[in-house]
Amino acid sequence: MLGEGLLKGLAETARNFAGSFVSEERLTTVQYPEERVAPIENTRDFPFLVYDGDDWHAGMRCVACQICEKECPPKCIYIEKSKDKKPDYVGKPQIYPARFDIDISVCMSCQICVEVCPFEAIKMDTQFELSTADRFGGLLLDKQQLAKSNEYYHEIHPTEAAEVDARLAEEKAKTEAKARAAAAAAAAKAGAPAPAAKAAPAVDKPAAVPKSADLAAPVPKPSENKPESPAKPDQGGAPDS
Amino acid sequence: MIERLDQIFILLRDWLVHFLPANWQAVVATVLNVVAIIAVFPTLFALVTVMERKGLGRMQNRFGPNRVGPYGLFQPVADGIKALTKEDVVPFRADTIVHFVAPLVLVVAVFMGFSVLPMGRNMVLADMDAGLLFFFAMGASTELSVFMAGWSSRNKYSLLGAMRAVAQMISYEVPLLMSGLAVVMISGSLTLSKIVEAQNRYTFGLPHWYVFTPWGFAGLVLFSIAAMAETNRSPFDLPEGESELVAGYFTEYSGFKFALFFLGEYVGMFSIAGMGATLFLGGWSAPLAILNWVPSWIWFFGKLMIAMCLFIWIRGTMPRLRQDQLMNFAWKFVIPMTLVNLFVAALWRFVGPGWARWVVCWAILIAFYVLMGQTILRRRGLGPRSYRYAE
Amino acid sequence: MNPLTGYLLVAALLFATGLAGALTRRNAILVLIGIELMLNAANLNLIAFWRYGPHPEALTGFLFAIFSIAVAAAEAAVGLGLVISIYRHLRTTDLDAMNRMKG
Amino acid sequence: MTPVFYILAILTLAGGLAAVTLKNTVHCALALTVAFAGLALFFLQLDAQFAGFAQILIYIGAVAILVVFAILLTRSSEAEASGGILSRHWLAGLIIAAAVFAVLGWAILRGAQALPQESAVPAVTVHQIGTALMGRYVLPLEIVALLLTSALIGAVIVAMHEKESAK
Repeated sequence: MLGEGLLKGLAETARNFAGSFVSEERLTTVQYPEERVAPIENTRDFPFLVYDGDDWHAGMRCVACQICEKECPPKCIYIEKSKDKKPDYVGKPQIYPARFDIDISVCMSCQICVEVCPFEAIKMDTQFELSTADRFGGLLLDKQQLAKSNEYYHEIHPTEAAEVDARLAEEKAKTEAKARAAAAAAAAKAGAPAPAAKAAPAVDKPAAVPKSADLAAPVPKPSENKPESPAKPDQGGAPDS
Repeated sequence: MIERLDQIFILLRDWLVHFLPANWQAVVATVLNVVAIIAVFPTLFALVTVMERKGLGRMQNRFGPNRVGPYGLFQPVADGIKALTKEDVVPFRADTIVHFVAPLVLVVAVFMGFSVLPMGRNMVLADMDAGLLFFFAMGASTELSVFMAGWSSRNKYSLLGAMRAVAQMISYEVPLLMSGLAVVMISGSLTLSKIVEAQNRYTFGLPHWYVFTPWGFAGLVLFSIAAMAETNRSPFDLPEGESELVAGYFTEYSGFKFALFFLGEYVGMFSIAGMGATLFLGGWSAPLAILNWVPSWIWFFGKLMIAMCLFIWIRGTMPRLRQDQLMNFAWKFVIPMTLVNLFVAALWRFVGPGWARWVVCWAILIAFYVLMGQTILRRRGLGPRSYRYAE
Repeated sequence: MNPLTGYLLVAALLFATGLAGALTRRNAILVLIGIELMLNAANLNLIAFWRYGPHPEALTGFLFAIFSIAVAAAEAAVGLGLVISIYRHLRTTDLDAMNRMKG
Repeated sequence: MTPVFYILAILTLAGGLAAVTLKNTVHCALALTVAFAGLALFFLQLDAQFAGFAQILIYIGAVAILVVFAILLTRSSEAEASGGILSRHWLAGLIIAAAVFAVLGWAILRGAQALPQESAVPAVTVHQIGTALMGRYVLPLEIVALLLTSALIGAVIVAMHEKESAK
């Protein structure tokens, strides 16, 4: 019968109309600023910089290697290397970014910077309320605005952060073991038992580090994601020697 | 007291006017009438926009606007301020004069239609002898403004929208007029107040509205379809289909002129809904004899608002038609049905009272409806669609 | 001036304008516009004569004008249909270019 | 002669003149509607309400739209810009039109004395018009109905795509 479908459709909308008043679960939307939908764990929008510990500047994982700057498709990352060094999370002195800006009006949230970062220093944020009255300056975030603690990272992406932490801990253990082995080798050579501070051997005997790295290279690496990462801090350190 | 309330606006006007010298009174009374119309319907427009947005929201299982004012009631105020403070942009190559005149022509023509609508007992601005003809004449002249707007914008979307709008409005004006013609045949008058008076009679407390007759019911349905197409409402909103033509013929309008188009569209809906109520639903007459004490204008505006709710309900339900479906529907279904309806109305008039005419009229109408629904529409691709690749 | 004379003069002027348009323009549609103007001028005459004539209640001139409006509408529909058909055939609405009887 | 008459006369004649002289064809069509509207107001001023409303409904609502459609379908608003707007024999046409106006005007002014003066407003209701149409003028009405039907069919056939000839 002609018009039957029309009547069915009208009945459906009428049911929705009446139902939206009586049953709350019908309503698919929430009243946004007051109520919020819990974000999905894999939500991402713009990158931020992770730091460990309490001091954002001291704990920043970024070593200004500029890989993300080069890989960024829309070229929204601007990095300037520092002249001096500060110790990184394993205690090794590293260059840090004197300037690290991301223009989020340009950023397209592709996550490539996160993929390429060898130091787990840049991660994706879920913060989306970024509107500002100043569209040029206001959307160009500097490193202080970008720096977020590791705890915050755990909060927004718990699974991913746990993986990252495990990986970093493993690396750190490896580096320490390596340093200890190097220290032991040096001690054996010098004949002086030196259970020195963790960072000390790397600083005092930079020449020994590449050698130990060569020795350590054939050691099988359980971490599949970043097979190169244990070698890289050493390479970063090598040109300084 | 009740009669006072019924005539409150007339009395108020006369009281205001009696302060003036005698030779001014008639002029000022007319001006007051016009001012009342110009004040009431835009206010109603504001109310209906928020009603529409909330209603559509509820049909989609969400709240509508609820931020500005209590329950979002001041939303139209915010919308209005936004529209008025926007920059008025005229395209560089546009035909400036025609571009400027088009919205004015639309709004003027649309408001003229109200001058013959009886909005209550004795509440009609100009009770013309040929009121119905005047109303449809004014409705017809809105087409030209639509064309002017679309053509003068020098924009392909505008022009396409205007062409669609004009073709659609011309096609659906024929059934609109012809379904109204059945009422004229029965009531024997083109004067709208007389048409209302003819329906303002009661047997057993039930009204003699034309919608309760076979031809009147079919007429109302056909009139509503044609009215929806005439006012470019969904599902006949091809001329301004957002997903196809941006905003159709008023794509290149902004600020106040855009607001005028918006206003014209809604006020046109009010006028055509008021006309439908007048022709088929007894205008300002009460639905039951015992409710006659309620002021007549409440009934008129109540019927108007019910019609608007129907418009909104249908907008929330139906998807948009395709252009060929639209034209086929008009010329191969609606117009033949109105012709049959005219014939049935004539039959109703000449068979005379009795149960025989009820049976015969209903039988003819239903037979034609089923026949057309089963054969013509299905063959012309208007029936349920068969998918070749999906399913 | 006599009121009827005024209406007749306006109608005559409108008729002459329409005639001039129909005879001088090249575009077939504009020729049709000219013809419409002439018909309308005639309608004005009919209505004016009805209004000031001796027997307005007989409605002769009035109904003549109504019939004339109906006929003019039919004329416009057919005329424009012809113009569109010719345009489809010759790709022009220029009357000077329509100088052959062979299609 | 009232001021209203002069205003309407100027409106109508300006519309008519613009309709035949403007360069852009769409402007011509819009000017034509102004002339139609002026004539409708003339009819209202002549107490022919029904004829005035019919004029608006049919001319502004249908004929003007039809003209506009034809203009857009034939793209003559663009073609006009290339060549001149006047035909080869425009001078002869103008002379004929002027001559016709001269004859008409002469006749009207000559006969002005014989014309009836101001007369009472005829009280014509729509009911009377209907009775007249269905009574005395029923034959013309039927003929007009036939004419309109044949015009409808004829216009459709003329403007229809010739599918057979394309093969």
